[in-house]
Amino acid sequence: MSVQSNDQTASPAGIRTSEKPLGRDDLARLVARDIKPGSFVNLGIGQPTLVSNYLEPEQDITLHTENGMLGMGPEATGDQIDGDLINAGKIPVTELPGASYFHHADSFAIMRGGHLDICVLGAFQVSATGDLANWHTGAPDAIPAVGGAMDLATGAKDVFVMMTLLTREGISKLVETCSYPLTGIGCVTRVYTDRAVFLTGPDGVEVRETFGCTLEELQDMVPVPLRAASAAGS
Amino acid sequence: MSVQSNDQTASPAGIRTSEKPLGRDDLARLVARDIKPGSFVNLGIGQPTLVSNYLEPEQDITLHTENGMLGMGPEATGDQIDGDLINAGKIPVTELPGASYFHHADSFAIMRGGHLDICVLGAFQVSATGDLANWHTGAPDAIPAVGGAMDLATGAKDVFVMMTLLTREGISKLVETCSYPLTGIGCVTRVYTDRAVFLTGPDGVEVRETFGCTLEELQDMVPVPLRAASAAGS
Amino acid sequence: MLNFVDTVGEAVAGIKDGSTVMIGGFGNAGQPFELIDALMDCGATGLTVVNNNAGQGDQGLALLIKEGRVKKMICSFPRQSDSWHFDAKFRAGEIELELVPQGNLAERIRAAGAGIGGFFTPTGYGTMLAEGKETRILDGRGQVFETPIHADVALIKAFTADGKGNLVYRKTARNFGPIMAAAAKHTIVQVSGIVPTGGLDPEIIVTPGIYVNSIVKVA
Amino acid sequence: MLNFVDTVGEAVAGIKDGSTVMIGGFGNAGQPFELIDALMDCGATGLTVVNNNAGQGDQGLALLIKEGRVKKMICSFPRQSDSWHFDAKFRAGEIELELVPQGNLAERIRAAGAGIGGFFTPTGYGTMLAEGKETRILDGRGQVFETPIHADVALIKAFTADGKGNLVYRKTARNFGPIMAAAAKHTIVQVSGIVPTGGLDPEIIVTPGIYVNSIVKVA
Repeated sequence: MSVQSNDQTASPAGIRTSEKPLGRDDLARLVARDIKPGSFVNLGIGQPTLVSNYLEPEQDITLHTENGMLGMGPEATGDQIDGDLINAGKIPVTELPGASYFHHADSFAIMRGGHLDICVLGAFQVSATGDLANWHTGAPDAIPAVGGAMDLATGAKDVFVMMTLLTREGISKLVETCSYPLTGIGCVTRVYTDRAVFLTGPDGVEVRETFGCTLEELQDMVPVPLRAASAAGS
Repeated sequence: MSVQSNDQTASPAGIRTSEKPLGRDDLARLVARDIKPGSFVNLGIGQPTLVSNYLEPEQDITLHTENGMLGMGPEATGDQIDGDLINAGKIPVTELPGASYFHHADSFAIMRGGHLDICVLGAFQVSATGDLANWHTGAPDAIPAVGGAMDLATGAKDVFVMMTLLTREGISKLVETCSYPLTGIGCVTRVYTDRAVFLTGPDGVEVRETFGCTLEELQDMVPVPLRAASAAGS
Repeated sequence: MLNFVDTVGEAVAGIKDGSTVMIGGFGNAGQPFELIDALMDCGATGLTVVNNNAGQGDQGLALLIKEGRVKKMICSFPRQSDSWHFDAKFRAGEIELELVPQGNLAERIRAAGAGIGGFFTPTGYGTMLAEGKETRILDGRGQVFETPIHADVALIKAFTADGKGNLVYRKTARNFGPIMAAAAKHTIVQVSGIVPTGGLDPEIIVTPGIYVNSIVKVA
Repeated sequence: MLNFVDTVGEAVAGIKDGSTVMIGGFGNAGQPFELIDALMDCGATGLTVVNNNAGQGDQGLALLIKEGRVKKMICSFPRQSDSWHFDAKFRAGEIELELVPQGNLAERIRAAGAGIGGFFTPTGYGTMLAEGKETRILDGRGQVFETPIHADVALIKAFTADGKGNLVYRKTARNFGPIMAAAAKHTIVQVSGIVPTGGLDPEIIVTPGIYVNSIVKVA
């Protein structure tokens, strides 16, 4: 595969940039390369945390974790494991030089005050206008849990979603209107999936690149109108 | 003179506890003795700061200054003077063991969140129900300056006022209704003056003790109904 | 007044039935396990508990919930892989849940300590967690009105205390401790160590002693 | 992006006419005198300045005011024994004043940094500083609605920075620095010293580097 790097638009060779759908790690690598140097980033929990494996030191990215830290390092192993040093997913992590600790209100002020450049979140559904549903299936017997999802969705300057395009049943998670309970309204700016990268906003959905399919094939999978991104649109 | 100590009520010998009106230092000593051991106290600026001269170490009083410190010590002299360590009146002070520093929002959260046991403030006027006017004369050409007065008046558990009872013109500063712009409503609980100690509250004014006058003579100076404090009322 | 007590039992002895109790911690980091165990032992019931989660496994808060001592949970993330006691009580309708976005939870606790009567925040606007709440447009964004969360008691864990009750924490175990200490009428702290007054640099103190009522050292 | 610059002139070069500029300090403690002098030299005018005071003597902010570069002051305590330049401009009707109780000033600045759209506070209720403002009764107390104070630029003074822009302060010079750093779009910091990344203990950092844009060392 060839991945786009550093926020470039689709190559002249065409909107399809990979012969096959992307795997989780390739997708994480792509997101990592799209993060501008010097950014402050929160990777949520679950799949987006894979992105940290592909950040290059020269990008000088600072990772925030909602439970009170900037400058979070890789997952801790062996003797590094310290019960007082965990990430939002409650996994032991490490501390990089230049890290800082703060209490929960100060930590969420960083998120809510618009200071994070990017957060990367998983999703159940994203709407054509960037509404996000990622915290609750709405099932009557489900016990809801929201954590920091709404604060991240509402607070970060850019919200990137990472997800498979289709459910196991083959239904598109990119939708006209979310049927699941919302996390935030109009907050998602990009959606990274195994089949394509979408740019969402008030004017609808643009496709930056596709993986293993043409724009036409992609449109057949997705129930919202798609158009190829202009060079300036990415 | 004999002063009341540790929050006791008027002595059986009578409500007059001093033959003469009290001077500023005697009044400061009286306030200092009325502060319960272990209290957290803010002494504002100006006259109330005299109280700190009469706090005994065994009282274990912690002084707060609005500009970001708990555990403030006495005024700095000589080599102790450090431009980075000042009080609310911008006078160099010292730091006691167990002190702590914090930023302005955290400092005012201590005041506004109801965590200070007592603040002691000066006043232009106090009303019978404890309204306070101490920041602005209301004169048309006056440049107003409020500082932290409203936060202290509104936030502290008890607001003590220290002032002369009468203006230079002989007018009572304890009034039915404040004519000067208000600092806070119903916030003052005690008024320490050169002529008497008053307890103010929603039910009006009680006199705990008088200095150099009888209750009747005091009533002649003050335009609000006074009554002697009951033993439990202090 | 600040008290240093010898046992966690003494520390929690005054907690009454029906109290609102804030419990620090995010996951296991900063969770005052020994104080929670003491709360279990002291018998107080009908509690409203404020914590980020709703207990994990078979210990601590999970055990309090299992034993029916918690009437209501105020938290952001009750559903975890090992939150089976909460799950069971919730499905049985035996525990009330107020689900709060984590940032609103932190800010509402902070508001209680700072004397704020309520505030508007974009978090949650347009979602089911804002249903029934006042909203308005401020700075061009939809915002939701949120109110402070006060508590009778906070149980928190810090790293070191000095003789004045000043506290420092350790790494991400700091989390909710400082804001809960300020929001509760009575704050009980378990610490790993106690140093004499003056033993902590005034520049590094996170929770000033004014917010602390009882301290107990836990081995 | 964080930049380390060599001179205060470079640090303030981007400040535009009409900007809202927060300036740290309470009295002289924490006041970034060198940055204010540079702001004087750079020529920006029509400024709205947020500071606790309104200048003292003939230096710094007082000089900016004297030279007519400040259109509006947002502060809590403009009247001081040596605030003659502000006094003269104010009496001449040549400067606008928004007088804010100091705690509301601090909390409004904090709100801007924390993404709060507005809040209710008892401070000022029933006084002329609440005239025209929305009020309501919350928790049984009259409260006033206050809105965040945002700024284009903050000029602050810290003690030491590390290579990531993390800051620590010194004693009561900390005051408004941390909250102004978070409230402004662009934060410029003068420091007494710079240490390499990793040279500050992560537990003692007061302002994380995420809030800092330019750092200049002042002798």
